[in-house]
Amino acid sequence: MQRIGVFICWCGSNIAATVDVQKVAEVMKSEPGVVYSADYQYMCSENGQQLIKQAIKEHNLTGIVVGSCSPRMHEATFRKTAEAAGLNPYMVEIANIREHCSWIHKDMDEATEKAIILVRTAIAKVKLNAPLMAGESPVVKRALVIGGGIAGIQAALDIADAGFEVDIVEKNATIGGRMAQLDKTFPTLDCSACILTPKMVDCAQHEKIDILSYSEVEEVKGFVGNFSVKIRRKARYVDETKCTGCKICMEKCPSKKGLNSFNMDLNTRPAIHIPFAQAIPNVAVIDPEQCIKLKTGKCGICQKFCGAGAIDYEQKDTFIEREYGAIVVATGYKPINLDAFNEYGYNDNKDVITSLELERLMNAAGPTNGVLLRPSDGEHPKVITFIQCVGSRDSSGCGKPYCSKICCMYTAKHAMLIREKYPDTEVHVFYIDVRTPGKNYDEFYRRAVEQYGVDYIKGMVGKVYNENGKLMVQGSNLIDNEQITIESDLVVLAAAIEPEPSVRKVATLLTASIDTNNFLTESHAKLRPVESPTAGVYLAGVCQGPKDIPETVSQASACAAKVIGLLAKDKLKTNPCVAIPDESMCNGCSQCANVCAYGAITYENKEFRLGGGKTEIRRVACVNPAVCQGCGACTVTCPSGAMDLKGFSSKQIMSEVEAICKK
Amino acid sequence: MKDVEMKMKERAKQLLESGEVARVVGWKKGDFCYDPSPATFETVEELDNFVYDYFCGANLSKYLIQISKKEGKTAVFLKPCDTYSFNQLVKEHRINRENVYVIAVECMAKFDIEKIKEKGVSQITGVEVKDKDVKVSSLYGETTLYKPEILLTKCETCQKTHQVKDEEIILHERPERDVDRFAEVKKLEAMTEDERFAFWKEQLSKCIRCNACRNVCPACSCVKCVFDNPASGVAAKANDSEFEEKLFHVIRAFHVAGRCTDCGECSRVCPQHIPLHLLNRKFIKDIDGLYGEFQAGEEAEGKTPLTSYTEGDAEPNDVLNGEAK
Amino acid sequence: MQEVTTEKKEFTPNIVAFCCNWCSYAGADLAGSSRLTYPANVKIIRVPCSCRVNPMFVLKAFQQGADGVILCGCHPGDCHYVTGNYYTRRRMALLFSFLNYMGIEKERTRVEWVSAAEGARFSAVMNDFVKTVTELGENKRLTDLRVKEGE
Amino acid sequence: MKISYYPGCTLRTKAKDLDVTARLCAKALGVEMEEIENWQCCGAVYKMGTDEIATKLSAVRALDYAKHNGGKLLTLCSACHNVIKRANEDMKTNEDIRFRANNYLKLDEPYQGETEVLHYLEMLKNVVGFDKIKKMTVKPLNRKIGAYYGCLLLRPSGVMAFDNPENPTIIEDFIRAIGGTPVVYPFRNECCGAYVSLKNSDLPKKKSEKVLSSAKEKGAEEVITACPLCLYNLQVNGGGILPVKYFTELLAEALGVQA
Amino acid sequence: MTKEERIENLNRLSGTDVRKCMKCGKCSGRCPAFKEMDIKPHQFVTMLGKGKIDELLESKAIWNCLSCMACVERCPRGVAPAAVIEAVRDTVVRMQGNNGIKAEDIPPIVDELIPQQLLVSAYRKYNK
Repeated sequence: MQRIGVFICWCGSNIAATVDVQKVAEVMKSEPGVVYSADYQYMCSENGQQLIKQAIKEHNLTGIVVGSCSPRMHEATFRKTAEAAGLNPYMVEIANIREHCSWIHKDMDEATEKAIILVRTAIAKVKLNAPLMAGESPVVKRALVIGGGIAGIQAALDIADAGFEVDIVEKNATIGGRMAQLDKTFPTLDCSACILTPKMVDCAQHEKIDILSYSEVEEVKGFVGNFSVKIRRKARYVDETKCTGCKICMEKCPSKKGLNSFNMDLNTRPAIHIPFAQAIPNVAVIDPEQCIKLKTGKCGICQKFCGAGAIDYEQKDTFIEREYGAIVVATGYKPINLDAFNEYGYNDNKDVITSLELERLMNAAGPTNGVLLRPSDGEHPKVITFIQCVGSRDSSGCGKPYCSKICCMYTAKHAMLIREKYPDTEVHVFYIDVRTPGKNYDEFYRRAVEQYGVDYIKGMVGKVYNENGKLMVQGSNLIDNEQITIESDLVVLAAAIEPEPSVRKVATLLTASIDTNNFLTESHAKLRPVESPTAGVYLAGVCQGPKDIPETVSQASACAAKVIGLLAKDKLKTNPCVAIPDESMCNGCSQCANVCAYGAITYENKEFRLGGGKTEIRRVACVNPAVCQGCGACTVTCPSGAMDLKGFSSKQIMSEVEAICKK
Repeated sequence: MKDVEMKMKERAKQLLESGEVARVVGWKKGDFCYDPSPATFETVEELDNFVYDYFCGANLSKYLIQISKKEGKTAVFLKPCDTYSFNQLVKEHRINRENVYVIAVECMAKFDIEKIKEKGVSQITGVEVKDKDVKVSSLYGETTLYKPEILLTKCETCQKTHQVKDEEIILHERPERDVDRFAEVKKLEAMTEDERFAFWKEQLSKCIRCNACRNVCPACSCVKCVFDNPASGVAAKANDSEFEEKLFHVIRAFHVAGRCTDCGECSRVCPQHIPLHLLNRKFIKDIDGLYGEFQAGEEAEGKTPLTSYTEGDAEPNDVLNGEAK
Repeated sequence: MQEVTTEKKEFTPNIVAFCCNWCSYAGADLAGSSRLTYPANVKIIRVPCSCRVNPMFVLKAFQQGADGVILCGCHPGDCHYVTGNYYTRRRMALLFSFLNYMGIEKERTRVEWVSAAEGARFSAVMNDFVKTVTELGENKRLTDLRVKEGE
Repeated sequence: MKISYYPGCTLRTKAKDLDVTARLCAKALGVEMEEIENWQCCGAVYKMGTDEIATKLSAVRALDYAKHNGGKLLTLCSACHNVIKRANEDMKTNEDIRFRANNYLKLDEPYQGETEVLHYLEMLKNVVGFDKIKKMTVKPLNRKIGAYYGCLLLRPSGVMAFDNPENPTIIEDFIRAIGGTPVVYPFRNECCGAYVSLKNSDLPKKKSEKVLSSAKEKGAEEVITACPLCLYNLQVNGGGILPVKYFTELLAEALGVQA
Repeated sequence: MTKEERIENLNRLSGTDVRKCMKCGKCSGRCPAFKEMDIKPHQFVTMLGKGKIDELLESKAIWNCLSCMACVERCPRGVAPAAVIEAVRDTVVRMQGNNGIKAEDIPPIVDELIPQQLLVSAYRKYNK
């Protein structure tokens, strides 16, 4: 026999001003199955909850309905209340008589009548509720970080410092990412390598961190707490355990004409190389496209000279499979391709460069040893023009519709550093808007203008062309309403940034959603900014949206906090509102598995008694409750109705429909 | 057609004698020349009653759900349209494909005895076909009928070809047919809402809820049907109201949407002559138009239109307002 | 002279709205907290995802006397369950087109995508739907007279 | 092969050279240019106003004729190409214009942008192939030649889809095919100002001189174009900095075709 | 016609949504006729947005725009300044007596070489 209790909340005057709460409570007393009905000013308050607990005990309630604010607000509160009074928390239903009633209606009679129907509907549903127990699944105490840039490094260090094992999978031969390529960092102008490389070393030396460089994620199975990941370890043709990083191979390699991608292709490197001096791991890698031995079978010089015997031309890709409890995605960014922006002459003029190329030209470890020389003739540029928003804020289809966020600040940095080091250089910056929100950011930009005399021109460049050996930068100066042409020696383009393209594959493997610009989507833009909607997957750095180093590091640490919180648990409570198949009705047709986004449904052959001593073997669906997220897609796909959803069963929803429609 | 039957019988005999198969599923003679019925033959002797003629319209694939679970291999004769249902059931793991040996047989279209009777010919004893002329002999003499007029509805627009075969028995070339199978659906679509409502009200009011359509339908093969399950909230043995007439057919059509191979068995067996295939064909037409041509049962693997999607699918409101691209 | 006045009761339709928990139900909450009104004859049923809505629920609603049924979910591509609303979109496009084929007025059924941030849209959608169904009048074609007579 | 051809007004009068050399070369390359019947002047400028229907009708008539005669329409003059290609795009994508234009024309079957508009250069590249031209070149032009694209072939690129609007290569590839050395100079896609030359001779002068001096600075000995208007403007207003010719004249020279 | 209607007409005729402009000035940065324009290409867009059409209708720039489409081609926001300029010019030309070129002006300037298309296009651009 059902014994339902009804609790109508006034929510101060929020509900009581438009809904006759006392009348609602009174009417409910005569509803079949209801043995107790009361109203109270604030049901969610300590006293209100006490009232509920008492009623549950005194009246032996088997289920309760709270007529109050949205379940999205206080469902969890009242479930805990019920549990404290010994009632299964899933025997609670909320009738939303605030957001869906009192707040949107003005007429008291109308609102009261609707509130009565809503409470009745909740009663109809709760009568069909069944006690549910949240399941448990174990947590593998190891995290995977995809991407070894500053985001991945910071997340890995924080997680490892908390005592959990972390693997960093990095597709390049070294960790470090984009930050390793930078010269100085804003707004403090400290040297990028000086603050990054110690962290790289920390990673390498941390006993809890395993760096899997030159590796990529191939396959992901499982779910939060229990991911199983297959990782491809690409052949680097050098035994990582033997190479000492002595660089003799680099000296002896006869094939030295490969473009140095670390230096943005501004100079060359040997086929066998260590990407840069502070690379971690400090181990060589052979570019198979460039290596004479791998291409023709003849050469083998590096092998001859390698004292450690680390060179192995026969090496093949290998695969490892590991289990993880949580995954951090930190795949980073790249500048966009500028083929669609030929008006700036990037492809035709060596002295039109991107900002990232300028970083290398100004870096002491770069191709010019930190002396700013223009690529065409090695001369000092006397007039340098920066162009902002190259491909950013572009909705024409050529570029990206978003603001790349970092360009205003790094351009101010570049302008300032150039004026500081070469005071005789003239620096112009074409901008649409200068965007510098952030601590000490606007002050930084103003210093460029006020202290260093950088010429900021509000306007955009229409054309860059070469005339008599000079780069003519023709653009508008909107403040003076004129068109100007600046004779420049070097033009620097602030190319828009976009997510590293490999993120698409990673997103697919993780079933993490991705937006139209290929940025990974966070679970909630404001309240859950580092979590992917896929449980157990966290987002750090530019893969989630454009951001600078301080923001990236904050986000990485936030990810780490989330991961630590997850890994600290031995078991995870799972949502008990999951799909449940009735095997006696299941056709085993696989339609439900086809629509399951989580792979929660598998099939097995089971023996069924047919009567008369006969049995038959049938293929039936099984739902893994730890994997099922409870969307219900399978329930509608099932023609026999064998699949149902706990907490939102067909019968429950139909009873709600009936309660609402019956006048 | 006789030559085909001979060949089939001969092959069935070989298969049974050699022990290659434990049974053969085909058609056996009925009380009259026009009512052969599906049957299982386990011995050579039983094959005496084997028949294959213009009245063997029944789709044998659904029987294989149970039969293919039995020990030993089963040989089955499948007409082109039957193979789609067969494939669909294999896709849904209902037929154990390894246990079945499919012999594809030619069809040449089947006759609807009701349509022959409507022409005023009764007590018929046999038919003979020459091109488009059908010589029908009956106790009262001979009449010549025009073949396209007496075909089963499902055969009128059939363009199907065998999708599965382990071997084939095909002796004649099939006549070309070029009729739009959606013509009737389009006609209904062109009507006003009121006219359509009146049309279906009249048709469905005839439904006696005998469940023949459900029982014959290869897609309607649930272990337990929702309409038999008291827990489903829609169970009913009879139509108690106009609403329930609709409910049954809407839900049935929705459940088979994307899985229905348009085998037309529902309309063939309906004792009330409700054009049930027009319900399923509406779904098929919408699916083809909105999500690209799809023929259930063409493949024995893969997803159906209702268990797949594309990001740019048409919006339901646009579909309703005829604005979907 | 005695005046005979027949009281004409204005028709107010009964509307059932199925809303997914993550977007549309939250959108309805936002409409509430922003005090954006819509008629009281709209009643919301919370489902985890729009893909939980079985055609049988829709038919049941009509049977029990609903005059209009509306499904609301996250915008395609934004589904909390990744792909749920993509299936909803196909199912309901086909189902509603089919109901219309059987002569059920196309204005009675609708699917709208409303995000958690679209309180104003939720209210506007409901106002519009109620207006449309009010103009259309009572559902007589897909209802169970027994249910109605038992009033 | 045969291809429907729209010559346009100027090619019949002031720019006969362009027309005649183009036909002879095409013939030598195995393409027969079949002049369409009853063509009318395209108007020489595409009107962008959303209510402009009448100014598009002659283009649509030509397009509809070509639709029934091979499905392709070959153009040579840049202005004609620009007007016809853009009108075709409107017929393909702009429902309003399509409806109203068809309403005027009363064709047996409404025209919906089915015809493919092909410029002579595109024909050389995609139908004949520059390789074939290279093979058939009897007198390689060992000169440094600057390609002048101007505006009309390239812009708006979304519709014209002729080449990269900022870094086009088709004429350079053509120059290579006939044995010349292409000179890439920054003003090859800048406007020469010809359209306003009736009202204002100052601006076209400045612009033309800029184009030619830019080409000269990068080493060009002559400049070629596909546009009679540009040719006129560069010759008259360009200060005689470099000789300007039609690209087809050079093609004829290379192929050894006599006019 | 009220001013509002004239503004709306201009917007419609241009087929361009001037609200998409983010005021970067790239159009004017690229314009080859910039110095001859009393109202600059970007100003056509912003001024139409602000409803300053009387000034636009008075401008000399409408006769100097080369219709080269450079502004349209490189606009990052898909705005077409040239279409706005043309819409203004058409509005002016369509008013009685405002033809930009008169028949009697032609003979004195015509020379041996002037191609037909220059005359045709001038008539189409500047005359009603």
